[in-house]
Amino acid sequence: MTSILESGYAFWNPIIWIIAFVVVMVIVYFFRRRGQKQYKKDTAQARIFLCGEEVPEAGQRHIRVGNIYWGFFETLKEYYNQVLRPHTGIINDYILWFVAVTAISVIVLLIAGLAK
Amino acid sequence: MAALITHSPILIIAIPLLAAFLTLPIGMASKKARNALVIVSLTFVAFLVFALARDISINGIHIYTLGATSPDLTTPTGFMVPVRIILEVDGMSILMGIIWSIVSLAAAIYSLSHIASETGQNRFYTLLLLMVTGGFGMMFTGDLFNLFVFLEIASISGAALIAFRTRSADTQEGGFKYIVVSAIAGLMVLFAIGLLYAQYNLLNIGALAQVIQYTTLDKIALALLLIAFAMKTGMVPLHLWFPDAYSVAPASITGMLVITSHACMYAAFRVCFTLYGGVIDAPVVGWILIVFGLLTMFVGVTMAVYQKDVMRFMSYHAISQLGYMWVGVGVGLAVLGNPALLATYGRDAISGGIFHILNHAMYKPLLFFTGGALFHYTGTRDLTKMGGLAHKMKWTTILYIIGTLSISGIPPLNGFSSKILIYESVFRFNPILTIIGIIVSILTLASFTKAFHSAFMGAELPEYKEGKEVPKSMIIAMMILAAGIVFITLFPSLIVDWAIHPAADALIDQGAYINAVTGAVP
Amino acid sequence: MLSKIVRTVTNEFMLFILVFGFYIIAHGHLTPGGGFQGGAVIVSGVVMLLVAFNSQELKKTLHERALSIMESTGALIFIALAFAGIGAAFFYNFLVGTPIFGRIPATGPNPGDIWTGGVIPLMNFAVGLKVIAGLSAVVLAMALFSSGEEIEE
Amino acid sequence: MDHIPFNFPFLAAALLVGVSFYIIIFKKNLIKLIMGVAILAAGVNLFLVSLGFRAGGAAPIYTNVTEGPMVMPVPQALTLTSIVINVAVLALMLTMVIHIYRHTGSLDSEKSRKMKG
Repeated sequence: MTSILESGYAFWNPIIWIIAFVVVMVIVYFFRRRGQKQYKKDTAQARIFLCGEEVPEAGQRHIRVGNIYWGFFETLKEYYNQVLRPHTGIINDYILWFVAVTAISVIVLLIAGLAK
Repeated sequence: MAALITHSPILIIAIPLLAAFLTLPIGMASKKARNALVIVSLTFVAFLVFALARDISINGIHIYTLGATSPDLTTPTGFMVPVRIILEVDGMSILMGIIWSIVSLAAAIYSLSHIASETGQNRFYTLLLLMVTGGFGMMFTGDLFNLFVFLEIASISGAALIAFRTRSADTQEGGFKYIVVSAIAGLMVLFAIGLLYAQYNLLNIGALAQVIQYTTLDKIALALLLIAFAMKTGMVPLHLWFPDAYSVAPASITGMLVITSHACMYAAFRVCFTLYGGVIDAPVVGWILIVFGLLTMFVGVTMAVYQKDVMRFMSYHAISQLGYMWVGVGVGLAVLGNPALLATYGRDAISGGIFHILNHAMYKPLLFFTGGALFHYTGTRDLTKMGGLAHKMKWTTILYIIGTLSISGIPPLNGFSSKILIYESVFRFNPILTIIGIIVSILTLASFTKAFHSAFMGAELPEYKEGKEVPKSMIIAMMILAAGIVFITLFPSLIVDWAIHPAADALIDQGAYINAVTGAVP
Repeated sequence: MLSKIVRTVTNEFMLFILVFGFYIIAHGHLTPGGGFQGGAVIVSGVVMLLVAFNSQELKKTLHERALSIMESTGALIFIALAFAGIGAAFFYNFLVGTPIFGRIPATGPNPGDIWTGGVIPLMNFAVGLKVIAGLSAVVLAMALFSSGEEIEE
Repeated sequence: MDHIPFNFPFLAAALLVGVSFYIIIFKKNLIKLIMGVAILAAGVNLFLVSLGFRAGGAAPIYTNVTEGPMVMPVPQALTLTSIVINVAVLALMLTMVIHIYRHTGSLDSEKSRKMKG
């Protein structure tokens, strides 16, 4: 078989996954078939129901990117403050990082060479 | 046909170069003829690459000497060492070549309509083909100085392409940052080449690898080469220029720039494994790669979650994915001196890293292209202004989902098959690496879900009611890459046996690379 | 635009600069020099013209389009010469031994023979053409930029 | 003490590289930054070309040369290629800086930036 990928512990076969995926889709389709079909289009039956309140416009309704994962960023505020600090957008700083990392690598390699 | 294959390494480099300078005169006469020239030349190059790949899988490393009486005459009569420019294509080079040929062809097709409304299209295609030349040159050359020259060709044309849309200030800023970083990295590479040349009077990688001593100067040269290439690749903390440059380029170019990053990564691997392979302090350099690789994965993905600009967001993901490759190959490098460990998991780790390059080269340009399609439709890169686009852009949505599932490593898709190779082999080296890898994978999925929701889901927004799906050529270009993803998904072990393991063995087996140059003495 | 004296002297000097540049290009395979160096010498003359006259004046004589075509031609000649040797290998010097630039000089010190070098002198000319056109376009474009004008195509 | 004059070019190259990195890192003016890159290129080129120097050597060209040692030709070829590449890089950088100045009205790398984070 050209699909079985042997790794150290086990094997990996996408075909099995695809078969499983197809089976799940068939089950989903079965449940979907059991739904109501008698509703009338373009009436109140097909409209969004929000506890009887007025439904906002499409632009108001959409959750924009800035509001997603608010809690995640709130929790990791400290981390983000730290990690955003080097991202200054100034080209001079970029080169400073390059010089620093090169210097560190040279020192590490030289010390590792001395240890032998 | 035999002659074509013999000369194919240089033809693959020279045909885009020839086409690059033909686009201007032909483009002045007819736009259609110019577009046809670009597509036909790149298709022919892709055909040559595949023919060469087949030849290499049968006959081993392919050598080509420029200017010699016969292409396999590496050392001229009367000389002790190779002095001519030598192209040396082995399993790793040709894998990179296959990637580059597919992505550059897709990018050229994508550009046909993505760039259609811009002025100066002749120059655009000239630069694009020059960039193709530079990339192939970096991948195929067996000569250090040539590596530098092709690196600069790719960098200069890349920078000009990033700044191609001169209307807005941010493109100029991105291009400027890219060219400054490239120029300094390139000069440091040249400095390191000078350090090596001063000691051994050689420039050929194979011949140099035979005599290299690992003196203090060699260590400095190694650090300079490694960090300069790592900066061009976008390794944290040298990644800061990466999103600035990649987010403002035309989307087709961003897709290609990802592969030039991979070419620089390939050059770094070539330096570590082939040039210094016999003498390198493997655990130390391996751990340097692993530590920076982990940092790259984690910082890249956390910064990506934070982004609100769709192209910046994808750029940070590109950085984060590059970390997987550094870690995979770094683990392989760390156990290079230990044949037992290398056989147990080292080779698998290197294979996983290289397989991830292949997979990343398929899904990341695809995602950048969908980002470009969003930009094409909405005229903005800002995710906060998008929403409900799935109603209008059905093809783009489907292709975006394929790319997202693939980059997040959701099981049936190809991203998973390379990640599982990395996870399992790296787990035996150090379990913490695998844990971080899985966390990064989860965050990747989370952030792509966020972008998917804010761009495609939701009700149809009034400002995007008008408008059509993006032009056909953009869809076709994305389809090519999606087809690549599906193929790798269905036949992972076929790919691994035919392309990835030969590439990993080509990196490990330094002797074969040296023999191919020095063994061919007449 | 500078004074009439400067302009006249510039015009006279331009001839000498051209001759010197072509000398360097033509003797690239014998003495220090070659396509890039000779081309750069000639472009220094163009810069001198740019200083003496202004960029608007010069734009009337040096057309962007012509320069582009000239640059492409130079590059194409270079690549075509490289391709022509592909019977043996790319960049193979197929003209050695033929009547065109084909003489083979003795190894060691010699007085120099212009009729040697095979494709190298021809490539020098191609590179020279490309450098003259390319660098002229660069300096001209920058001069036009800084005078606040957009260049088309 | 004999070898000191021959090390002098390397010291000069190191000085140029150091000065250029100082300029690139600490000068915020974009034109000065480009000058820094040019000086860095000059330093690397000086380093390369002085690698090939041999005491008392003539130029490595056979035309009308006197008998004796020659300097090494390969580093000179490398230097020349590097110079050509740097011409292209500098021209491109200057063009972009002109554009940046047109759009933002500033040459300061801090004030002219649009992208961060």
